[in-house]
Amino acid sequence: MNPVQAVLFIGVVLGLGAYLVAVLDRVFAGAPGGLRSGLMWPIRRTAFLLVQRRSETERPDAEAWALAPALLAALAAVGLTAVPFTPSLAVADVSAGIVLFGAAMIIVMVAVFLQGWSPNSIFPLIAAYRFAAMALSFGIPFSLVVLTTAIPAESLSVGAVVASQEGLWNVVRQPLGLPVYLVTGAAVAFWGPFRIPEGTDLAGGTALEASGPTLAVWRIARAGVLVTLSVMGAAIFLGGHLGPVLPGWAWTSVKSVALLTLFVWSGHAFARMRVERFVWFGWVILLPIALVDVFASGIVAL
Amino acid sequence: MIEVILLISAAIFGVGVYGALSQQSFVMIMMGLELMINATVLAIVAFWWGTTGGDPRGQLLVVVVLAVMAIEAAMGFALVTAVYRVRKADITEKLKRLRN
Amino acid sequence: MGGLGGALVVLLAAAVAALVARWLSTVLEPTTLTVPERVPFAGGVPPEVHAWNRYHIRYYVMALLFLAFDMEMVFMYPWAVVFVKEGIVALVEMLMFILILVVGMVYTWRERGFTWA
Amino acid sequence: MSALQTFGIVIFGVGAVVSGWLVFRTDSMVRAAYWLMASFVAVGAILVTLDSQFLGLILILMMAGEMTIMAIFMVMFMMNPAGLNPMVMVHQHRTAIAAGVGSFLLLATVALVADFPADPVPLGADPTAELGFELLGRSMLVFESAGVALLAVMIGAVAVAGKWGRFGDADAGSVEPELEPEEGGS
Repeated sequence: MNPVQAVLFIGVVLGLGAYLVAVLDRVFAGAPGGLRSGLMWPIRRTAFLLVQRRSETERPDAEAWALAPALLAALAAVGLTAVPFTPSLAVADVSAGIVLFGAAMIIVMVAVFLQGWSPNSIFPLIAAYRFAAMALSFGIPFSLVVLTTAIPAESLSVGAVVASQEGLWNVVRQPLGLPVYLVTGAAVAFWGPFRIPEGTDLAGGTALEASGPTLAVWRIARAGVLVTLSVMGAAIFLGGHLGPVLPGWAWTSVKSVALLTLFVWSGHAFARMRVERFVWFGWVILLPIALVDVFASGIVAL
Repeated sequence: MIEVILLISAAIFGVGVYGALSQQSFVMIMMGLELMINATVLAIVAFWWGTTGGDPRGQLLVVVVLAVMAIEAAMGFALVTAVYRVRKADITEKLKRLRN
Repeated sequence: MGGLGGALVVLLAAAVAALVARWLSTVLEPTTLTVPERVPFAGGVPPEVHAWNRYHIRYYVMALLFLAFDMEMVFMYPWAVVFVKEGIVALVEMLMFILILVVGMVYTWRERGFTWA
Repeated sequence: MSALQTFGIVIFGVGAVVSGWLVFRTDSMVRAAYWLMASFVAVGAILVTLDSQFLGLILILMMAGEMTIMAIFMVMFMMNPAGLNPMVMVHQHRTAIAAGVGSFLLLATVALVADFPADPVPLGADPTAELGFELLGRSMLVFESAGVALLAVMIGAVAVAGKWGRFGDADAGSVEPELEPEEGGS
């Protein structure tokens, strides 16, 4: 795949995915107008944000503020490059694809921290400190469950991980993996019960002072992170493009949309968690579960 | 090619030495140390890539250096916190006297 | 380099696209905000000081633990690749390594490291 | 080594040096931490170019967490973490510059003068798997000692930095230093 095709492909996947996230979010929220108004909602919202007057704070860290949404979008895009959509359709199915994805998802912490730090406003700043606490708690369990899928594949390449699931998907072979992945994944995208840095108790948190096109980019990038997490989760736990009858890309899409729906639904099904409780939850609950997952999957793989 | 990489590594190391010696704030001194470790990692990988025929012990050395960096950072921050808590000092000049 | 070159191109393209969107909005509609409009939101009360101030990060003990615990990932990735070939030896060695680290985690937990200090 | 790779190494190398330099030129502590991270990311990119994809990416992965922690510790300790009032917090500046330039010249001379054996990484090798075999075989002791060292650091760091000690609060009897640095010792 040449670079231009790669950029267009990733852009289209992220764009469609972000649109879907917005529609699903609207529908699950039970907004008036049902599905029809839901389908128009992302377009209206983006159009509104594009013409909205931009606000600025007093003496912000302007460069970092401009960089943060761009960084988040870039991370969502680069995480997606590691995933093969069909056996041959991947931008960068490299030999250390899982590490590439893990690094992209951990650096989300930097993007969110900068977004909260740079407006020089107190609520976004507290949100940034909160997200740092969250990210330091979910980082290790998240990386561990993703890494565990490499054990049966004997390779860190996502293509090899998908190929190793021929016959039996990892969701069966590593039953603890997918639940932990979903929980920590929602936390990576600070979505659902882990909407801690953008909670209403902080009047919007990291996105509080953002407005106009910047806010649009930030929201789309955040939905993009969710899309990347879904596609990756489908590839490493649900067998990616493997499946009968339908072509590979169709299976990838179906599985990814299923995970995406689960992620978005969690935002309306669970109450938001407090951050100090999340720190305890991450270290004392998620980390041991992830470690048990590693060794149990190892014994199964032997 | 390896000469170019070693030159880059030497430049990073020089900046790190400057930072570690010139800064007053404890955390900034640690940043200088981390830059020196950064240069070390680059040099080790350059040697591993160019002169050892891919001996895995070269990579092992990088991993050990990374562990040393983590240890340095964790212990450094812990000591800075303890010093700050007891003496309310965050720069080296306030610690002329180490005994109470 | 191969595939990672493609990843780098995608990374740069996404970042540049987002930055261009922002730059276009400032060029197409330059706004000059008055001073009261630039005051950051603080729940209705005008803030008296800059938000950037010394701040007690109350989870710092956990952050120190993360620094040391995160190193385990570096060892674990190569371990996962060779696990099936090495078999039981790999399992026992990594179990030992992890159990050593888990002692540190439990110690921090008992020292109330995961609470707000 | 293709021309593109050489180009990449030079670009990322210059990036690593310049961002490393900017760490000490910026007033904002958060920017300093993230400039340092940029330096590490550039070095990680060079590592990827040098056939060690895994080490390069893991360096980048590790540094994201470490530098954020550095930034938040900066915020805890500095009166002015954002550098709103520019300030120079340096001592022995000339000595430091001389030492920095000196160590660069020394290392650069070694790099240019010494004659390194040319024995490149064989094509088609899988360095990650080789590292794994090394860790579990010959160098098992290194691996397990690293575990013990990390455990010691965890316990040490928590014991030293924790707020609650076994013998009362950690800041009991703490002393404010004089406003002016003292002359001499006691």
